[in-house]
Amino acid sequence: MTPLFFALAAQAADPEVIDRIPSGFSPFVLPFTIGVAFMFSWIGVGLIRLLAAIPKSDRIKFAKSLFIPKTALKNLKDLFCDCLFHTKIWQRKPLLGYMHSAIAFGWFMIIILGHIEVALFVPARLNVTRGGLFYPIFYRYFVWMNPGHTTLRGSFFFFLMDFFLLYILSGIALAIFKRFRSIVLGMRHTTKPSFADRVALYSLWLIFPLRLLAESFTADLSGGSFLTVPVNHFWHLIFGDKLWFMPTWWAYSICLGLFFAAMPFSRYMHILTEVLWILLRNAGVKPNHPRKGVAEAEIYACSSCGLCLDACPMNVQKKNLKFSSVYFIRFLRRHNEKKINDIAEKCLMCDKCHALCPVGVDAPSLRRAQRATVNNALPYDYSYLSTASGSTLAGETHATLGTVRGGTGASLCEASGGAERSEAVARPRVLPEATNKVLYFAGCMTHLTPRIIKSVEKVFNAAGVDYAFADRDGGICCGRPLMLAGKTEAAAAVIEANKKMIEKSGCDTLVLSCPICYKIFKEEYGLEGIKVVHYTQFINELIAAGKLNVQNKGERLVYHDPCELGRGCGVYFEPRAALGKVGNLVKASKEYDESICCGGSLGSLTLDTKDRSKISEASLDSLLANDPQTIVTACPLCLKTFSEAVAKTKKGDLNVSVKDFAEVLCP
Amino acid sequence: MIYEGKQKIWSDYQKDIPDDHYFYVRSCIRQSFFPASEATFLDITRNRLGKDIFETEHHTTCGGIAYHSDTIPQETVMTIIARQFALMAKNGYENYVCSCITSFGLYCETMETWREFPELEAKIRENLWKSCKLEFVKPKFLIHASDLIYKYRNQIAAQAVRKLVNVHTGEPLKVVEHIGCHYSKMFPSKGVGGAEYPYVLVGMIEAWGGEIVDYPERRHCCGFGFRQYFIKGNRGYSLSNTHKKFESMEPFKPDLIITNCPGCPYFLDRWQYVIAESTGKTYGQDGHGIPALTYEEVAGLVMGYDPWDLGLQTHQVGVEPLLDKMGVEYDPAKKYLGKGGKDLGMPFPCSCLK
Amino acid sequence: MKNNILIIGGGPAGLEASAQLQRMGYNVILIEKSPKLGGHLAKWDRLFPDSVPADEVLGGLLRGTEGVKCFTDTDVRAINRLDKSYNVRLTNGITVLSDAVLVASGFDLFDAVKKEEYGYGIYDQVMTNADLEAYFKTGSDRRIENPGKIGFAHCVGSRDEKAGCRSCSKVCCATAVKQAIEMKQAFPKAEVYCFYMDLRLFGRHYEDIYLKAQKEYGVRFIRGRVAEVSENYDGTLLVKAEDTVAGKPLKVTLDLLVLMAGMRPSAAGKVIGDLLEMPAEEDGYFAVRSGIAAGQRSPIPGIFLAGAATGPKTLPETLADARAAAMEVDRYLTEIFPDAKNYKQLVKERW
Amino acid sequence: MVDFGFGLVPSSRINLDLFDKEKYDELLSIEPDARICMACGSCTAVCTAGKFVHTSLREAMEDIFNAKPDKALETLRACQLCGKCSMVCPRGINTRHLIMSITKVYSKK
Repeated sequence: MTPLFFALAAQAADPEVIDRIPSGFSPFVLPFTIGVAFMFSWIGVGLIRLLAAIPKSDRIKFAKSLFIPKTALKNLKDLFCDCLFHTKIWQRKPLLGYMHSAIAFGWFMIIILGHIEVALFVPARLNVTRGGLFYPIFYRYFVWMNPGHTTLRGSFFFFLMDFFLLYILSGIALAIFKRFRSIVLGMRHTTKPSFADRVALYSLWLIFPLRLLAESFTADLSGGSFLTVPVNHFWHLIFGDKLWFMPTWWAYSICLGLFFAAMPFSRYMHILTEVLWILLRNAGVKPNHPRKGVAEAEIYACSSCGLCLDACPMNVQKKNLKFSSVYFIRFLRRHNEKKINDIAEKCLMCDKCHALCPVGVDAPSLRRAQRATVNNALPYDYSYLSTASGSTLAGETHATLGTVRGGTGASLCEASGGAERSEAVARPRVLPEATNKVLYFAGCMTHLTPRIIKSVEKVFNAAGVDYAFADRDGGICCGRPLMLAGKTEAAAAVIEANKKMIEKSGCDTLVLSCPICYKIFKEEYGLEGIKVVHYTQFINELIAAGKLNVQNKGERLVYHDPCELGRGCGVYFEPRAALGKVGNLVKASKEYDESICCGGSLGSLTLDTKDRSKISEASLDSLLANDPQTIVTACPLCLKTFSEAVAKTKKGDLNVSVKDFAEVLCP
Repeated sequence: MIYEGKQKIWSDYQKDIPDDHYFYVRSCIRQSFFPASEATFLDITRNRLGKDIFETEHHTTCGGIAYHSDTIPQETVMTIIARQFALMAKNGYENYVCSCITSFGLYCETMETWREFPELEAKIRENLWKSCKLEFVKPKFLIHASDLIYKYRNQIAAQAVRKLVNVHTGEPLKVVEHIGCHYSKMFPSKGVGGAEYPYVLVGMIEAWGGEIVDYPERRHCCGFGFRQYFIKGNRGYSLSNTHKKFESMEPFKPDLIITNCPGCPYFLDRWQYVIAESTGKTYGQDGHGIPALTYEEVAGLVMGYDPWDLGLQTHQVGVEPLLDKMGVEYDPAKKYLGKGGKDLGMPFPCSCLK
Repeated sequence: MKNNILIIGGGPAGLEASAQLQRMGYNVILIEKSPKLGGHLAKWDRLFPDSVPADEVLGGLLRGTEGVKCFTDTDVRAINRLDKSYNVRLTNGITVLSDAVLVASGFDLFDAVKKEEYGYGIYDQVMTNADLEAYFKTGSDRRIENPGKIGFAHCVGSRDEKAGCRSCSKVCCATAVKQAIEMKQAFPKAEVYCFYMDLRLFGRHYEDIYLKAQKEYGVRFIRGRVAEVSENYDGTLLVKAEDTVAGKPLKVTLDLLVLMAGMRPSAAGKVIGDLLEMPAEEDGYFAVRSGIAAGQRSPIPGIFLAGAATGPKTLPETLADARAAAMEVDRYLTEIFPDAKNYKQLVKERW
Repeated sequence: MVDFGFGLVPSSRINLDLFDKEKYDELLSIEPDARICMACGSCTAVCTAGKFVHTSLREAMEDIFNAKPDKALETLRACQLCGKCSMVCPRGINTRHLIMSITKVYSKK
């Protein structure tokens, strides 16, 4: 502590506070001390293990990051916002945010203030050998307020301590209430606590009422404020002079001890691991295994708060709640290989749990890493990619771009042998060198929704875009589905093949109509000098540049954010901006990063059709909240899924059409 | 296996076989494969049964091998056949007996084709006239030589000196019957007992005291298949066919195979040697093979002919274990002596097949 | 007095038609050549697609025929056409003067012995769909002793020109799927194969049982007709077919092979047809006035047809056909028959 | 042994008696949909990899049933897991998982 406090303490001739128990020790502190010592040793060992497990380069990166001012500042901000104030929860569920911050911030403040008090009034006790570990916690027990020597400074701390205790108690009250009526706090689903969770939870519930009890018993001796003093008087009224304060301090210590002893095995571990995770995350260190190394910090950072339960699109069926991220992480902690795998395979990878996680745990990535441990080694053989397409792709693409005007864009993905060649390639027309070399890649799925292709081409033609159609007759998969399945190496092979084709095409802009393709092209392909855009962005630009004329027909449109486009790539604005120009955009009940997966996601490996359609129904319900005439989406999978969901829906009077973004925008 | 069920089918497939006066035509390949079979047939029918069997040195091949090898057109084959019929009529016969199954099938096919397309018959008539100045009359009865032995199976049994019985145990011999594909598979009604459960050889086995073995691949081709055998590149298929049959009959432990086709005994016999020499596998007892005999040879055996007179030494698979089981006396030293004690020469010894 | 109607055949079609006509107040005489009413239905255990007990359905049909004069063990000896009516002499000595005759002679099951290559009646472990139903009813059959592998050969005597049956028998696919499921229920560890050419499962809920057979019972459907059956040394069956989807010949060893014998025109019905000089089509089933518009009227005035006498039908189709025939009989007897003066003209116009 | 210049030809016939029920049950335990393919061929028709090389889930399923799992594995090696087949499967089979499950179960020796 700062010398100022020592100075202040030394100046006082008559001490404000007198060491009531000269030894500075009482046996009741043992439960707490043992508990907390256990917890710290556990964490210490864990930390060393973890740091040893991550690659050296990551360790260095981590160490360096702590001294980079910008990162350090962000660390500080994140620690305060995420760990103490829980701002992310505040933003979504204020009452829940209040609850979390009351407990976290309140407790934090009580600990800090306790230490300040000790530092101010009995500084010697901060020394570990003289009880520094427990003394600040049980400060009120050990000291005696020197009557007649109280100062405003002392009362100020009494007030603060009581204030924060009340603050915490209000949080605890909410927490107890939430356990029984979570919906009031905005949570439809709560996690099922494990045994250690229960021990820690009930200890936690008891800690602060017991502290109030203990401190109120001693309030007339060691001081108190607006809360503890009146309660003290109340006790005296009931029990007279005889207050049994030893048992209450024992109980308080036992609860604390239990809590800390159970902590490493419970969700409350996050209180400390979250700090490490934030530091690691901000250092830019990424997990490459679902459980080991950095992932360990990540999974222990999970607070099991259960917000991901409400986020998970699978929550429409109670039986599927068990596949939520919180349980995934719980089983990762428990090394339950079978369940880890089941959950990892089931997830739709919509990323909503990640987007909504107060701690920023990226559970979908951990799932992907888990899938990779199983699937990456599965055999594959893509030798045909080089022999069947490579040379042909390279050869023809060059000739195609800039020689074929929009609308007759030729395919670049030709199988060897001329039989399948499209006519456009067979009779190239020489046109002046195009200034804007646009390559359109539809992707596998878009070929099952030809209206997207037709509309995109119509838009391109109307806007006079010079473009080549990379996969008119079908191409190679973008690799994202393989990636999602955990077949990382195989994904690299198809990426390589596609990359070659695109680089040789000489394009400067690559337009994708499938968000799945878009995400991987943008993130993994490393296409230098080529602008990778989603067609929603591209078309929005065309409108903004005045190349595409659109008319507002006043139709009530609702826009569905495809997972891979919205949460996956952060594209929320452009599609809405464009749609706003052709219709009257109404809100869905859940949108932007809260949008519900359509259920058709390629992310899930095991979810069956029935379960998927339940999700589709829920997602559809959200979209229909404001009675739109048309549902617009910008993903072939969403389009197909919603089209089928609307066709299958049992709502008799449902009169809504499902359209693709380009379909709505095309003149 | 429900025997009554089979009897019912057999009763559905009976054919008329005339009592006497037969015009006999030989098989091209049997005379070199198993030369004594046809001689034995003629001896039994003429001398033991006292039937009138006529043959003429003017008859030729029926053209079947060339036809099934796609080397001559159907009209040519039909004209050759028409000439045979003309020879029969010229010599005053109307019951046509052929020794060969390929021929029998082809005669049936030709007669049926003529029945369906009379204009073709007229054309062949013209062809024959143009080429040979002959006129033919279609036979009244077209029968295979095995039909005849089948018809007289009980008379043969009456004259038999031994049965198809293991003399050491008193148990009937287990006999596999193999019918040439073209005997009844093309026209089930033309064969005794039909195509699925042919009776022609079964009847003989039953009459002569043997026990019939009904193994799963009994309907399968012996492996001849014409083109499968003639072209060396295809010969593996021929071998595999035969192999399949032996694998299938192996669990039944047959003592003997009786056949009624020129190719079948040949392939069932010779391929046992090839299988043994190339894979080491044998199907008889103690490294022996299963003897594959013609029905005439078996008839000769039960009637007491000398095995070497029956030409059993021309089989690749040694017949000695069978002869021992049946109690046939034979002189091993005379095995490779031909007519008049002429030394035929010993075949090269096999390494696997005893 | 109400008209006499003679119904020939006491199977589902005859029973349903007699019940309907009885309800309309006609005097119905039903004859059945066998000792028991119910036809094939009486020999069946459960019915596709919902596994309703056959007895339940038959019981319902029989209850409906109360009051109908039923003669079992009775056949037709002679039929004379009078002016408008028919004078029918029965084998029990009774003579009926009938104003309309409804022929509901049904079908015969294809005699599986005729498909020699399947070895029915020769191999111990080959049975027919009817044998299997009998097993389900009685619980015993010497061929069934905890079979490990069971095959169902569809189209035995159906879609087989060489066996003289070109047409599809309509009910066998669904029956095979039903029986396959029932065998799996009885022997859960058994592996069950269905050899089909096309799965002609066209009716309501039929696809459901097909899916159920695959999904819940793991029945393997192999597209290819069983072509050859033989018996192994141990009495099991060696079955050969082509898996036409894989394009490869296939063999499998089975403990039991069930032949789905199809429907053939009834032999007893043919005798009736000959007596009436009623024409049959090439397939052997009776011809009707119009396959679409008048499927229950024979070409001869006053002679009606119902059920499988005019071609393979499922049970619901047969019952519907019988009701339709009853309506037709009623229409004839009220609109055409009574008008003695214009009878011939009316028949010309409306028959 | 004598070399005759020809020998037994390996049979191309499917022998259902060789069907490995244990492995198949293992496959079913992780992907029950393996049972419900009705061989319509939609998956093969839309296959992305199928444009370049012979590959077919329908055929692979047949191969599994027909006791030729190695052929199934071979057929599926070209799969890019793009998921088009799952979009078109009329029975709603989770084709991607089926493909991975087959690979997983049958590549274990």
